[in-house]
Amino acid sequence: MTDYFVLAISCIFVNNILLAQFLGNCPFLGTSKKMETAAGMSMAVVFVLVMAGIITWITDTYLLKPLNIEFLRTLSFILVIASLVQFVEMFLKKSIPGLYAGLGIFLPLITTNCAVMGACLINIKEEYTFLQATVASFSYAIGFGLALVLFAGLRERINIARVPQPLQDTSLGLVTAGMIALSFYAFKGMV
Amino acid sequence: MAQSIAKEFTKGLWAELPPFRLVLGLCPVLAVTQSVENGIGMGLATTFVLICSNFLVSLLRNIIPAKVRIACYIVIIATFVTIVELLMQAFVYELFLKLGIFIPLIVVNCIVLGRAEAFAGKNAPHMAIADGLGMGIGFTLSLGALGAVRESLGAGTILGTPLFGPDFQPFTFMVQAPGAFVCLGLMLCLMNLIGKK
Amino acid sequence: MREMISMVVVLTVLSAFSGGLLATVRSNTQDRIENQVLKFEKAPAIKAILSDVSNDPLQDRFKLTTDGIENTFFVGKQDGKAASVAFETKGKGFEGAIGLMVGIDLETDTVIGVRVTTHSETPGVGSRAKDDPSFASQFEGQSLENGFSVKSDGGAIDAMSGATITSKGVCLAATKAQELYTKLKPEINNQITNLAN
Amino acid sequence: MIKRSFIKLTGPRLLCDRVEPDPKKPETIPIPPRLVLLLHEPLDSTRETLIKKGDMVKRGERLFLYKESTEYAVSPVSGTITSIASYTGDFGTIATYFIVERDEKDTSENEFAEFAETPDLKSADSFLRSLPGAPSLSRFLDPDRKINTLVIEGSDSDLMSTTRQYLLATAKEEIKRGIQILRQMTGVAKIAITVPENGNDALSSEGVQVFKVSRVYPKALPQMVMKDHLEITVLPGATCEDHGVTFMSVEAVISLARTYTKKDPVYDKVLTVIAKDGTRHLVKAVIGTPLHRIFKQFNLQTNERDRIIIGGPMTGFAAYTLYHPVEPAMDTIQIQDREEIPYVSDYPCINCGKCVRACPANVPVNLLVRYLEADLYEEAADSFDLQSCIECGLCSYVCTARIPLFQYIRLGKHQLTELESEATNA
Amino acid sequence: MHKQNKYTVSHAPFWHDGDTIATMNLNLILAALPAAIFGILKFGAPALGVLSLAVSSAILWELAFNFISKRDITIADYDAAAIGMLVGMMLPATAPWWIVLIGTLIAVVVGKMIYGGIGGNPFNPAVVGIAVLLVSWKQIFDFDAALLNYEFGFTALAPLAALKHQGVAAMDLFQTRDLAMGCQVGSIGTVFGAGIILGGIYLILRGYIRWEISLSYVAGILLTAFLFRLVNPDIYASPLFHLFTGYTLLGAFFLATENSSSPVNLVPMIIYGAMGGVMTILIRNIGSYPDGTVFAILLINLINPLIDRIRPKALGKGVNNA
Ligand SMILES: Cc1cc2nc3c(=O)[nH]c(=O)nc-3n(C[C@H](O)[C@H](O)[C@H](O)COP(=O)(O)O)c2cc1C
Ligand SMILES: Cc1cc2nc3c(=O)[nH]c(=O)nc-3n(C[C@H](O)[C@H](O)[C@H](O)COP(=O)(O)O)c2cc1C
Ligand SMILES: Cc1cc2nc3c(=O)[nH]c(=O)nc-3n(C[C@H](O)[C@H](O)[C@H](O)COP(=O)(O)O)c2cc1C
Ligand SMILES: Cc1cc2nc3c(=O)[nH]c(=O)nc-3n(C[C@@H](O)[C@H](O)[C@H](O)CO)c2cc1C
Ligand code: SF4
Ligand code: SF4
Ligand code: SF4
Ligand code: SF4
Ligand code: FES
Repeated sequence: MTDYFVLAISCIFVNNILLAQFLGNCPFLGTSKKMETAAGMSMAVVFVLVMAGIITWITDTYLLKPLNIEFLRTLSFILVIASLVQFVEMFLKKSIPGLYAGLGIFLPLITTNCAVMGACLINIKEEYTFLQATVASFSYAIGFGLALVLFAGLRERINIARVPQPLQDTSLGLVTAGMIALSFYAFKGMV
Repeated sequence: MAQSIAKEFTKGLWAELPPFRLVLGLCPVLAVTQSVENGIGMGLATTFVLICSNFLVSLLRNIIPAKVRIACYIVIIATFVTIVELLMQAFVYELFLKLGIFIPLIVVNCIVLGRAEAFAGKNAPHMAIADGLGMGIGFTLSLGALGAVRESLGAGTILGTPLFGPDFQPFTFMVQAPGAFVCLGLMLCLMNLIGKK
Repeated sequence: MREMISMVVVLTVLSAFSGGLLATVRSNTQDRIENQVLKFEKAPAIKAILSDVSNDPLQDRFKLTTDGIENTFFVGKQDGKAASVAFETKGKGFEGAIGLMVGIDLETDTVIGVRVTTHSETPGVGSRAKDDPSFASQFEGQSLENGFSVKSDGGAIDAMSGATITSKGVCLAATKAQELYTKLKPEINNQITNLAN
Repeated sequence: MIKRSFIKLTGPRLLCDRVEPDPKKPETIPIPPRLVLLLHEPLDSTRETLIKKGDMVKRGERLFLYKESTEYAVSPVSGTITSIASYTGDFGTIATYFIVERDEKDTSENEFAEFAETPDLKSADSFLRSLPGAPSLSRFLDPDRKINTLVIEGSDSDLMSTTRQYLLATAKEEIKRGIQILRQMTGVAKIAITVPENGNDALSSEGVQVFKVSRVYPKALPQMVMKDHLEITVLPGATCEDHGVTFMSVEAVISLARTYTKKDPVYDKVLTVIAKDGTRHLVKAVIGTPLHRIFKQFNLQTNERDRIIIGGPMTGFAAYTLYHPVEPAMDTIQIQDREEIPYVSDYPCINCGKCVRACPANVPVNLLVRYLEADLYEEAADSFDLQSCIECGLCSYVCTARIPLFQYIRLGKHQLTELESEATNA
Repeated sequence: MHKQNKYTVSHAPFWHDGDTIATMNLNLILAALPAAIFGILKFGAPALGVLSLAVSSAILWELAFNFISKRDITIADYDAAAIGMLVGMMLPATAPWWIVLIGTLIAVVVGKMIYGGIGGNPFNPAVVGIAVLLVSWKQIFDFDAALLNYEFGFTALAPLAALKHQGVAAMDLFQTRDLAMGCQVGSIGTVFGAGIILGGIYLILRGYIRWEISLSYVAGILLTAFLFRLVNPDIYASPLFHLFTGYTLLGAFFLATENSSSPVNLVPMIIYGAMGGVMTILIRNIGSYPDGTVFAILLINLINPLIDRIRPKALGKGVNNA
């Protein structure tokens, strides 16, 4: 039990997928200007990443490894993720339109989001068990969401400050992301 | 004709220079630019995929049905990414180790998919190659430049050659995660300044 | 209907083409890649540890599986007789896993030497575990009786200043090697005799 | 005037002044030869006015600009109109002023006399709006907002002023009479009066509730009285009237009493005049008296770049000319030496949080001001409580960055109303 | 009376309590002086050198940025001086000149000016500067090595580093009283705990810092350290030891209280301060840095915009009078 807790803490804070692993930066910068958008994106990522983590793990363990075709990992993972997102989109649209309205616009963004693909690849690289992979995927997603929401909080303030013109928006957004990464050094070595 | 090929080629070098003008594909930009070598290696790998996938997409543009277009693009891109992956393992294994999972992640780099969707799917093969080459070289140069800044300050070297005396204590912040963001952000500001003139 | 069929056909053909292409590339690079892995990740460490052997340990290798994990063992011979064995274990460092090649004298059950193979520690801080031989040399000649730990944990190893966590990771890997060796010793001896034949 | 205690753990604690127990009588300012009358309606230079330059006016005559005008000014003297022109007030509001040159002969126009027998709301509103104290009678006539409570302000709401307290202490009988008239006239269910905390309950016998109001600023501001004493919180964007309550200066009550007793409107206004050095003079002046007349009486010098503050230092406004007249609702006039004028800056908010500590309405001023500066008025109202502000001015008073916060807030509210009326018109 | 004077017309209120950004920052510098002067007396001329270089370079960087960005000159608000002062106080007396320059450059330019100057910065500029130095040139903050050439009349070991290396036995080397009176090895402006507290109390009384933040920060430190010690007194040091060592007190009174990056409402201030204290001790006890103050403060700066949304209802919000 404690192992899973430690794994979760490590994936959320210490090895935060955005700030330490550099995955998912485009949506990080693209959807953090408003708190609502950031929260929506975070939810969508949690949703998709957990499912993708599980399915790719199964694909890898029960399909690629037994057939000894690990070299097709990239190809199969991206197809699995793309179909998953398509499927989730269709499912939500039909069955839970409320949630679809909230997450809908973010779903296509996620297909080509390195955070999802990257987390799946890391699960395999770290040789996680099924349960570990699930916990890790969930924790990575939470870490992503946390960083995104905190970032949005800062950006809402920065956007109304008197920032010099050439620095506005993405430029200062990146510097601020760097400062967030710096503050996450606090967790270094904790697990 | 020749002129428009040149145009498609050069736009990737300045007007639409990724990742500065099109703020896309940031992850590899941030993750692998601790050194010039890594940056250029990553850039070249991406360029290879970009040219090949652009070419194939353009070649098949009249055959691929619109509805499964994205799926086909992804298959094509993933194929070339895997080829790069295998080739790099076979021939430049050390570099492959340093770039880590960012090689397979070229598959989700939206520059690649973005060019397939926005350009190659609508233009003739030679144009698509010019476009891919321009974007690829632009991307490679950007990564190289960022790598140069970070490596020179953060490690005191360029391509492994020491720049300063033996007493120099490097500014390691630059080669760490936060430094990557700050450095890219400040370079973007510089680009904005130059672009304004 | 026509459209449906063309969609299925195109996707299938594309996937088949891609699969075929990749399989070809794969089969042509497979051996090279395996060699590369040995050459870049393991060879330097093995060469450094098993320096005065008469054979090529990279050739004389065998694999053993315990607890579902496969380990490759490299055998060093002196005067045609197996004298030492080297294998890799992993420890947890500051930024991630640290791979450690550990060489063991079959006769005396002491450590011949250890070398870091792969790591992602901070350049200039934790990376000294690999680059600076003085840290690794502390392990040379140590008995395998007990595990290894740094001085602040009550052990005998002097941690590198500023990189205690890396140092602990290396100790952890070495301790794992000791455990593994103790556990597998009979099988290792078996394999070695097989190898000789 | 700058007030800061050395130790400042909490928000500012500004205390309203109290009138001396045995106040001197106000000094009377002679009626000047020329009076200035302000009328709160813009002058349209393309149209001909009802009253023209050179017209004769009689004492008590109401001056309307145009036929359909509802606003009027009342001339306290008989004389000749020598000029009509535009006057720009706070936030660009445009008013019109008349200058009346007084005749020696006092011809009075007692149109009001026929209504003076029985106090009646309609007639009172159409003749007595500009009595000293400016009785807010029209508010009782609004069919959409039923007023059930009238609060008489016997306590001065801003700092420095003692006008109302003086009247409260010296005109008890007239206040009682005025309350009777108001009750008869408006039929309002409940009448209350605010008095300083050390005041007496003499008036409670009249069936009037007495609210003892703390000296601490801004406890005497209407919204605070509503909250503390009537236990009604004014909703953001709403007025006291929306909650069935209206406020009226004690001077208005006294003026009504005197007017109905004399059957002739009164024009003498009591004012607190505060010199640069802080000395206080109570004066009695006719409405329309230009300020320089009052200053001359006490030999008060004004210099270039001094500030003439009308109303209190927290909520008043600054006049740009010494010809500014005494107006019906005016309580206090203060001259601020230019050396004493605190500067404002164009610095951004540094988030020191003093405004948040000081604000009695819990407005997140530190965030609000950022949105106001960026002209994001709707966000300011929706997320940062622009409309909850009760306009006490404390945030500006404490702002470390010296941002004119209060001005931003009033401007913001003004712009918001414009945006809303645009939206309803569209 | 025919020549009209021009009177000042502006909007209410017409009074002001007299504070300015400049007086606020001068008071900050004044409050920091006891600790800084103590540092100068103890570490001698190099300490004075570092402090003056830090203050002057910070001002010059800001001036340079003002020029480059073609904006008004803002150095008269003493904000850059205050930042320089704090950066200098967190450095050891032997810090080389270029470290000081880089530290103030990062603090003033990256920490503050690029966000539009004073009030815009989401992170404490001085702390950003020190954090960047800390992750780049760790050895500078190895106070034992840095102050090797000094002769002190007391245990010449940096307490927190000793704690990290030798465990709780290190605690016996130090008396709390000595620590508070500055008998310890450390950076210029943080060794004299009593002086910092004095300055902090002055700032609280003058209303220049929000005392809620300082007190909850200190409470967070004491409580967390106490809990750790309750669990295992053989590994974890005592609350008072943590209070008087490292950057703790400077953090509580001068760093966590930086205006722009801290909350202004009561509940958020308490969460913010307490979180800072808790994180500091967590980093010290189970993290990898000897002193956690710098990263703990960056972390609470990060959550500030989010928690500062907890605020009392504005007048009339959500009220139903009926
Ligand atoms: C802006 C600036 C940055 C500097 N950065 C570094 C640095 O990162 N590392 C370093 O060792 N010296 C740095 N220096 C210092 C000089 O290169 C210095 O001369 C050098 O460290 C030699 O120092 P020594 O006299 O102690 O040998 C910097 C100087 C300046 C002005
Ligand atoms: C930028 C940076 C990089 C670090 N890299 C490492 C590292 O590679 N290995 C390591 O053990 N500690 C690393 N640390 C952690 C600290 O140095 C930590 O204090 C140290 O592990 C404790 O060791 P010490 O007691 O020997 O100083 C790093 C710290 C920083 C700020
Ligand atoms: C708003 C306003 C501004 C005035 N400005 C001036 C002025 O600048 N100079 C002036 O001589 N009279 C000014 N007047 C006043 C007259 O025109 C006035 O009748 C005349 O100057 C003499 O006034 P006195 O006898 O009260 O001094 C102003 C009046 C008003 C209402
Ligand atoms: C009590 C107090 C503490 C301060 N602490 C800091 C600080 O830690 N870092 C800093 O850059 N400026 C600090 N300042 C300077 C201050 O002017 C601050 O930069 C502005 O509030 C800008 O937002 C402080 C000021 C005061 C009054
Ligand atoms: S598709 Fe990917 S890379 Fe492109 S903008 Fe979206 S997240 Fe970024
Ligand atoms: S304060 Fe405003 S709303 Fe309240 S009584 Fe006065 S005018 Fe009406
Ligand atoms: S003026 Fe300022 S302090 Fe007063 S209520 Fe409005 S916002 Fe609050
Ligand atoms: S008092 Fe002024 S500077 Fe301070 S928080 Fe309020 S608006 Fe900002
Ligand atoms: S490159 Fe866009 S999210 Fe990683």
